[in-house]
Amino acid sequence: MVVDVLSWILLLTGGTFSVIGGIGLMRMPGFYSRVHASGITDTLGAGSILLGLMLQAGLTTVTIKLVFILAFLFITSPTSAHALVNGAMTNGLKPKTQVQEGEE
Amino acid sequence: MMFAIAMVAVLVTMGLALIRAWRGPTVYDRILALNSFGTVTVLFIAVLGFLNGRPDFLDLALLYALINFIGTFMILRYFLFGNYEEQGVD
Amino acid sequence: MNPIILIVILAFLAGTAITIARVRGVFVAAMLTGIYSLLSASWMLALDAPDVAFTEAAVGAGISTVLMLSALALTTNREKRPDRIAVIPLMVVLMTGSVLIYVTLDMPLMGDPNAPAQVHIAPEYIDGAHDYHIPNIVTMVLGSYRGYDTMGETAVVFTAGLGVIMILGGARRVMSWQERQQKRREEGELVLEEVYPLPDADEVDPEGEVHPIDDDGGGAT
Amino acid sequence: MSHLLIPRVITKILLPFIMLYALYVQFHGDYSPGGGFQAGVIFAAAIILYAMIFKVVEAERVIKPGVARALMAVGLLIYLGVGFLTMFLGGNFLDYDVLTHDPSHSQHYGLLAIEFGVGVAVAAVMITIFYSFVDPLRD
Repeated sequence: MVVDVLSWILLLTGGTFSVIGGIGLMRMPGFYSRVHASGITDTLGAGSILLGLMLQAGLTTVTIKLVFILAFLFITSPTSAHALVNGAMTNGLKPKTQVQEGEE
Repeated sequence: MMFAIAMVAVLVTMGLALIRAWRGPTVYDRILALNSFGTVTVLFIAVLGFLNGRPDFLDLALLYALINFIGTFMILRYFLFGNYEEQGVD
Repeated sequence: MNPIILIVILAFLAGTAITIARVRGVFVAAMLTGIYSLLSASWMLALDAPDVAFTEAAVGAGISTVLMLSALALTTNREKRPDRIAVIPLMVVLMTGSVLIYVTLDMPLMGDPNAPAQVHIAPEYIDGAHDYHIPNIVTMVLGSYRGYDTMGETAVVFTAGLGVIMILGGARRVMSWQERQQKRREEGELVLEEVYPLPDADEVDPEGEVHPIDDDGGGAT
Repeated sequence: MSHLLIPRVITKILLPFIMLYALYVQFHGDYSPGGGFQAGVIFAAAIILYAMIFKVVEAERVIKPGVARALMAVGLLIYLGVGFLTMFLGGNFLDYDVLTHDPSHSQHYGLLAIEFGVGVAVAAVMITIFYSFVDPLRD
């Protein structure tokens, strides 16, 4: 019962933060702020949802696989984001400091 | 029920990331959306398994995470760290 | 829930396909093809075909995107804008599509227990896999019942590799880059060091971390 | 300093796990989704990742182009060899039942052997194609 409530909370939190990250990815102006938004999906959203699923699975192989997936995501997605921002910066994409009219 | 709600959230996020990938405007946005989309797809597979009551196919989620990483780096390597002149807005 | 998921994913697929057709940057198109593969793999998983989804994710989203990008690096980055709308190909595509849709109307519904495949051959596969204690029937069918087909597929993959070697790599490419460089230096033919300074053996960083060659694009370019 | 420092460190950490995962997919194919084809592709992807994040030259030191070419044929020959072995033992071509006394074990061994052949062939072909594609760029 406690486990169910906990996993409800975690899944709801994860879902909410995923959608928030998605909306940020959609609505934020400029590339660098979008990176920030996608980070929410990659860390808090994914982490909470996977934790909630782990609680539902109990101590089985499924949980071990979920732990692996979580570890993998936590290692790879910041690396990708870092490399992406690094590449964009090196290639001279300027951060957007003001919202200009007529752009999104 | 909780899995259904999580699934809806995941699908909505997938859609939002995809719209960013479709619209651009710069290449970097598309790569970012691809990366984010990959993460959400991993979540999609995990939640789908639980939703159908058969969480046996999580190997696939691991594979997706892996492929997403490799794919993102491949694109970055060719696109950003390569010697291509036409970067930026496409 | 499952039909809704399928419909949503199919909508995503359609949007991605339209975007692929519209963008002009070839790299972007290759990248979107990767997204398309990932989506179709998810769709196959939702249809309960994990083996196919596995293959699609590994091959479609992984290797073929990589090889496509490597191949594109050999050509230009831009697709040529067509002079006019090609009418005849459009007609052909539309006709083929409508014929295919028309044919699907005659096919059995998804999961129909009376479909020919279900009554005729599937029970035999299932019984065989049960008798031999092999849980994954797909592997069983691939390896045992269709062993000849799989052998043919392996031969096809092998032939594909041979074809690429024969088109792109002459005999000299069997040597690695360093060996070739060494040979050229011995022959006094060509010195690439001015472009890509080749470190001497004792100058190479033991960790292999930083080589001069890297900073202008490294191996990829 | 290279822009690829952090990716390199992370790749170094991850590569063993990717290869282990490829082996898992390879040899667990009887029980879960996967098999030789997918495992070969994952293994090749690991090598390609290494080649891209480090250098193609470094990857060529791990798996030489000539070796990759030879393995292409070796994979197919393993498959064919299993077929001829079963013929030699008195069965039909690729009839695994004759491999051991227990038909169930025979099936498992036969499937493992041919999947291994497929995996080797596919990995070698993918690596070879990759080498062929990137090679002209360097000269």
